[in-house]
Amino acid sequence: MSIDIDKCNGCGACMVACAVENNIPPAPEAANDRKGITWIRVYKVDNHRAYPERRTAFVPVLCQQCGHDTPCAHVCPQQAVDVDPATGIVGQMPERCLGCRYCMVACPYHARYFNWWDPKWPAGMEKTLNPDVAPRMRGVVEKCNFCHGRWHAAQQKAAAAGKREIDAADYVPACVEACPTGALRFGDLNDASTEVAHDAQRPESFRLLEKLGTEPKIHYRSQRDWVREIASAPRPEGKDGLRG
Amino acid sequence: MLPWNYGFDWNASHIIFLGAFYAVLAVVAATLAAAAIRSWHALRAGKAEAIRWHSDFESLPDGDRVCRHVLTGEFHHRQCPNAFCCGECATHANLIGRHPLPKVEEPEEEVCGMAFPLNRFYHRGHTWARLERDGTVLVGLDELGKRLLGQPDKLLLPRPGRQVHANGTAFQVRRRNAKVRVLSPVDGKVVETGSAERGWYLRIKPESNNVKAFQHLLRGAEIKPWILREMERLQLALTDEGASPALADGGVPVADIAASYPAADWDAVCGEMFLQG
Amino acid sequence: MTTTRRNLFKFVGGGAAGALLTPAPWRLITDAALWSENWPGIPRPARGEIRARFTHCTLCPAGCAVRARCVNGQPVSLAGVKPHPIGHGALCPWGIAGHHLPYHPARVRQGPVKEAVAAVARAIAQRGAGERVAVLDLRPGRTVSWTYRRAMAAIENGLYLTPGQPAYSIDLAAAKTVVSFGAPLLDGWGTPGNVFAARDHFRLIQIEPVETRTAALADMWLPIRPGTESVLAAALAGETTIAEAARVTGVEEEAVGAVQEAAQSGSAVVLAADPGSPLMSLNAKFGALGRTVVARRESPLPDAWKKAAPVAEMAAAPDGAIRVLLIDESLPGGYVPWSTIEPKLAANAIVVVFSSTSEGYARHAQYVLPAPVYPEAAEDIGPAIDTVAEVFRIAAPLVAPVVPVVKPGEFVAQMAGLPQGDPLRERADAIHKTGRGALLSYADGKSTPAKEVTADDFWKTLNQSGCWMDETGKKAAPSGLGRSVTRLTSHDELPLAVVVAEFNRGGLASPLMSKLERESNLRMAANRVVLSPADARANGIESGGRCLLETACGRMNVVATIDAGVPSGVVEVAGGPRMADLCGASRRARVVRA
Amino acid sequence: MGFVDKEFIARGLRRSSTGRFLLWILPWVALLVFGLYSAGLCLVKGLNQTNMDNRFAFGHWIFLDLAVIALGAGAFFTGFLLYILKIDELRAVINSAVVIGLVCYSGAMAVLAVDVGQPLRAWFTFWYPNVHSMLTEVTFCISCYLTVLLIEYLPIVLRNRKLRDVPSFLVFEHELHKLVYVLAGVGTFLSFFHQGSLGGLYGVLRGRPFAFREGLAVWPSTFFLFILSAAAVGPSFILLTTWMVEKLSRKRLVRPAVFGRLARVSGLLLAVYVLAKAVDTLVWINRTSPETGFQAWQYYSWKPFGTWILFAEIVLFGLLPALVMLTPRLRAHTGWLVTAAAMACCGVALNRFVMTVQTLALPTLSFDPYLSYFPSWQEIGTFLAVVAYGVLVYSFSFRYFNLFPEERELRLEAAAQEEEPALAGRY
Repeated sequence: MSIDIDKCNGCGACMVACAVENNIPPAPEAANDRKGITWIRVYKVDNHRAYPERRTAFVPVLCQQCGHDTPCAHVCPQQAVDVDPATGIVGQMPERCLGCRYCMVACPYHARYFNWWDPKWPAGMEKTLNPDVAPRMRGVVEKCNFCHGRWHAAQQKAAAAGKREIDAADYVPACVEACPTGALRFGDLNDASTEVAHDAQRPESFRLLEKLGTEPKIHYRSQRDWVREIASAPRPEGKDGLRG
Repeated sequence: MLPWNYGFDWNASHIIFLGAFYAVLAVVAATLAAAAIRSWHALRAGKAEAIRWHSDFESLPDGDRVCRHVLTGEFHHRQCPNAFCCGECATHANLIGRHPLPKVEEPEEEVCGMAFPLNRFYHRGHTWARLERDGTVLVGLDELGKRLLGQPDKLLLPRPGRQVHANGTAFQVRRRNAKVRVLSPVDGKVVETGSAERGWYLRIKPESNNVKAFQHLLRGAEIKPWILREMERLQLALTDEGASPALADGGVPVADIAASYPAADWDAVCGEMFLQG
Repeated sequence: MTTTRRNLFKFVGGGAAGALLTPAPWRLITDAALWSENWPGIPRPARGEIRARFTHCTLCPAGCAVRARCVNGQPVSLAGVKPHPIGHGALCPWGIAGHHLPYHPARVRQGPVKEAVAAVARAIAQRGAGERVAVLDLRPGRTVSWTYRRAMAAIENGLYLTPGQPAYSIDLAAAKTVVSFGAPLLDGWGTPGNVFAARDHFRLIQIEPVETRTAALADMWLPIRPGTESVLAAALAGETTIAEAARVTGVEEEAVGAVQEAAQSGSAVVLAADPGSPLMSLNAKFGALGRTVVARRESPLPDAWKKAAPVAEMAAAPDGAIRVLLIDESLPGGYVPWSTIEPKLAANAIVVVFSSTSEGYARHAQYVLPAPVYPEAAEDIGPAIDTVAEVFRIAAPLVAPVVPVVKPGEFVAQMAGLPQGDPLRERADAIHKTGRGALLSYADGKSTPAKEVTADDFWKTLNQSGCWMDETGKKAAPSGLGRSVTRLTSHDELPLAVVVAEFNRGGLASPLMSKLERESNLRMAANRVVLSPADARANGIESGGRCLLETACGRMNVVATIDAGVPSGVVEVAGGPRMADLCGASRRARVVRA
Repeated sequence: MGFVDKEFIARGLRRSSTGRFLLWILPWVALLVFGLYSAGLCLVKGLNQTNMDNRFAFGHWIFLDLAVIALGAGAFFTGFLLYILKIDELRAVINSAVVIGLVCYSGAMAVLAVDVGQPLRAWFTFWYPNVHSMLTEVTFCISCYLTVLLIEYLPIVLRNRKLRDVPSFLVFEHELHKLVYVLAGVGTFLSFFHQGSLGGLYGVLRGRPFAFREGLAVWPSTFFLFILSAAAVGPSFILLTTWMVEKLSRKRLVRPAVFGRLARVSGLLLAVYVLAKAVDTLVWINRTSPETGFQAWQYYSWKPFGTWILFAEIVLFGLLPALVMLTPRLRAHTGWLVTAAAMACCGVALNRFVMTVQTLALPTLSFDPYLSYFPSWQEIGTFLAVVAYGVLVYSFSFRYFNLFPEERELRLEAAAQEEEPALAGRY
């Protein structure tokens, strides 16, 4: 996936679309930005300057689908996390997860979320759940899986048509489909002909915390220098170190 | 976990990890099983009493485990290595071989105003054994034992026909809070039970009448130093119980010591004196 | 005793060991895992026949085309319609989760319908001379708006009121430069798809006191002192010197110069946060009229509808004269602060609100009647501010109303005794009769000239999978641009200038909006304000602390966020009815600890 | 009642009256009940009862588990010294050590059971183990070792005066005790591993450069550091607890020589640990961390986690107690001894705290806020339950089982002392 930060206006359509697609329940009363579930989360990032030098950018962060010794996959004590060798997508099996949250500790991108509450929908709203995705129970970890339900559907379609490869047009994650500005793009990075593969090669393209060596598969890009800075490790400013 | 479970494959890491795990399980299980089986056999073989005595003996303070040859002054300091079973003790054998105990003539021996007739064998647990004409053995509490327990509140004697083991429980006496297992001086079968009035408690048909059967018991010249030492231990036990007035060293203990130390934890005192764990 | 216990142990142990050799326990264990996968209390999504249905989103005047994925007819997710020439398949977060609204826990579920009817009838009958019956239409330009106008024409002393509706539309495609005075161009203004499609072709200059989403992505953001926009405008118009403007507004001179240059370079357009603002008259100066700013075009009407009450603005209504006020709040739109409405009401006025939320006018009305919500109601949506072509699109209902609702149009029509009928159908026929334009079908993206289909097919397509569009019409210069609006009663003694930084239409929003407002801090919740560190310190407010927002119109409990990106002397607030009532009339406030 | 109670107390051991004992356990029982209530809340209503969140996925439970398990290491290490290295003095504390180990490990397991989101699936780890995960190693080793501890605890229970009267118990205890060195061996093996893998838990977190360490084969350096520190602090904790029990029960329970020995062992290992830790820290600051793009100084620029924490961990609570325990003159004073032991324990606790809480508090993404966290009362309550449970188990064990084999003899000696010395000489 490639994300053009200069295009993202932080509308949040991707976050809502993701929640709709993956049957993520609305937040209970007590939930806040630290206990909520947002598989894809648009962070409001700024250049740490005060008005009027302040500049803001919006950075959608979702599971970075790490390709090289995937931190979460390799700490899970019971193989609830697996990396699909075919697609390179890091899958999460909530029904196998016992909720030890070790994977969340291991993930540098905070892309994993724990079900602190029983999933609850307002009366009647459960009618609007997506039949292709099973809701998760309380006490398990979940995360973005590039809309596994859609991938599965695309595969079935391909199989029905007697094809082995799925048609790229049939498989687009909800967030990408929903993005009104076209900031999000999705495709096969290994296929040089795809847009994303091309985006990944651009000079202004970067990945988050690349030096960790986890080989994330989300390629961000921005023309603004200070935005590209966010890829590197945090730089606490002086005295109280508190931020945001 | 098991080859047919999700995610299991026969690669090195699985084999090493699970191998180690199962090995550990096996060892632990085996240990438990071994212990269980061995104890089952031991019970079948009726070793319970012997085991009890041994573990009791081990938990005795060093002071209570001194060799009989320390009493006679042949050693200054020696702990009994085999739980007062002098029959198994090489040292004892050749010491006795070198100079057997001198015969003492007069039938009555008086120690601290207590009579310890010399025609009897004494067990360190304050019982005596007397060989009768008919080859049976009478077993009773020695003078100090009597005075410690005084008038028993309760007396549990084994039914005739029961097997008793040397150093095993002969009979049980309750006095105040003290529950005392009086240890048997000899192996054998109970043929008749006596009582405090009759001066003896058990008549036992010993397994053998030869010397070995009585070798571990004290006799003759050993008795006096032993009793003196026992008085010290008693003294010590009583002081430890904070019992006062302590009886003067070498003083004559009263007929019923328990009665005269109402404050003392009599169970502890008797535990000391009757060699209980 | 011990032996029997041992036997028992033996038996149990042996039994267990034996059982391990059978497949049963292993099978059992694996099944246990399966059972725990469908824990009780977790809803199982209904399965069934999946197909796409089309409608239009009525949540804002953009009226984006929507493709709904339905299971057994029940929409489970919404997406835009890619081939749509205006929408380009884009939806905003509200639109994407629109199908949740019927089930919103906060929805108005019943209301005193009979009492309302009776009360209104009585009031109309008994009203004194000169006392008016009025309908306030928050979303003018719909077919139902015409019903209201006809009804008000039919009733003596009837008044048709709106929050104000621009007589122009903006042709972004034709614009090279956009000078926006705080218009949320990239965050809810016009039709998202249309704006983003055009975005790459124009230069955006955002003039705004704080850095909103739009400012963040603008080519140029001019931080300006709140309330001094008119001065900058004057400078751009050459009425004051640039230096003077720079002094007053706090914008650097060269920046002002640059804007002027860009604006005069032709095919520029000036936008204002309030479409009716006098700032819009700048467009005349820059020769944008008829090029980028054109006259608004409504689709054709049945001739029978010509007898309709004139459109009046709330502000223009006579004071104390309205005896009966019916407010159609069924669709969120412009909001008139209650402080503006109140003086217009007669002493014993009756206010009836058709709404699905208790947040808006419901707080002030005697009668609140449950209105249908999207996608329950059959509605049409008037042209958006950035729609140049003539369009007619119907929001076909996707679900039956889940609560007993009152359709405001029917209510008013009955009250005024208008002839029965389906106005939407009548208008569709009228459009079809003109034979102009083409019918665009969403299913296949094909468009067929209207004259080639029968009236029934025309109607059917409109309801099922398409819209009518006529792009042939000539661009005309609009009239009545930048009429003067209600003066803000300014309260300068209050220290902080209020800036609405989060755009919020009011009305119901999907519970899933919690993802944006609470589960992340992407958007400002309605009860949040943002302060500069200096002002926060001055009032002893810490981040996340509860406090009171006070204006001349009242006070409100809010939660404060502290952000060095906000200039001191400014308080950022989120939109919404409550905030509009509070800050609508006066743009100055004070924030104190609760 | 009192009489019955008395019959369970080993002969010749002085224990307080039943009434006083009840008085002592009463507050702890109350605490236990409260704790169980809060744990119940977490189990029934879910972990939303805690103040943990998606960023602080591990909270003070994990920290205290790590600390408690490190302190409980005394059990395996004393066993190792006694049965494998045949340091016979330690027989005086082995029983007590076993009870402490049992308490610590079972307590930790109980808290873990509350800590996981789906306790009913805890067995998944055994059923679908991911052998590459340190947590799997931990789970396996801890549960096995807990079993071992239970078995080691069995003889202590069966030696109870009343139970001994049942011949089968008596005999079984006897036979089991003969084989206890096997269990000690297994226990040592297991403990070495899980203490290590607890360290590995953090060392392998390549996504958390603050915790990430290089190491040997599959094991990061923290693996070995945790083993060392646990082994070092175990004896200290035994020393500390024994001393406390002596103070509380106003009895002499072990000979000073035992204290000395424990301190020596502890001090020696602690010194080695401090050295290793220092080296590891240097490597981490100068190589490991920079390679991941994180400059080490930044970790310490988030208050309150300044460099002082490094100093406290390595010097104040590491080097210092080590030196004290290795200096015969200081070791001679119980005061110094106990202080040093306490400091050592604090040091290891601090290390576990840093590994758990600081690791999570520090931001990884440049736009992360630095977060702080304070446990909710349910979390605290749950842990207090473990403390209370520990005190209760230990109190009962101390009252009814013979935890300190030398106690009786020491008493007789004391009695002998107050008799005339001549007599005492004989003993």
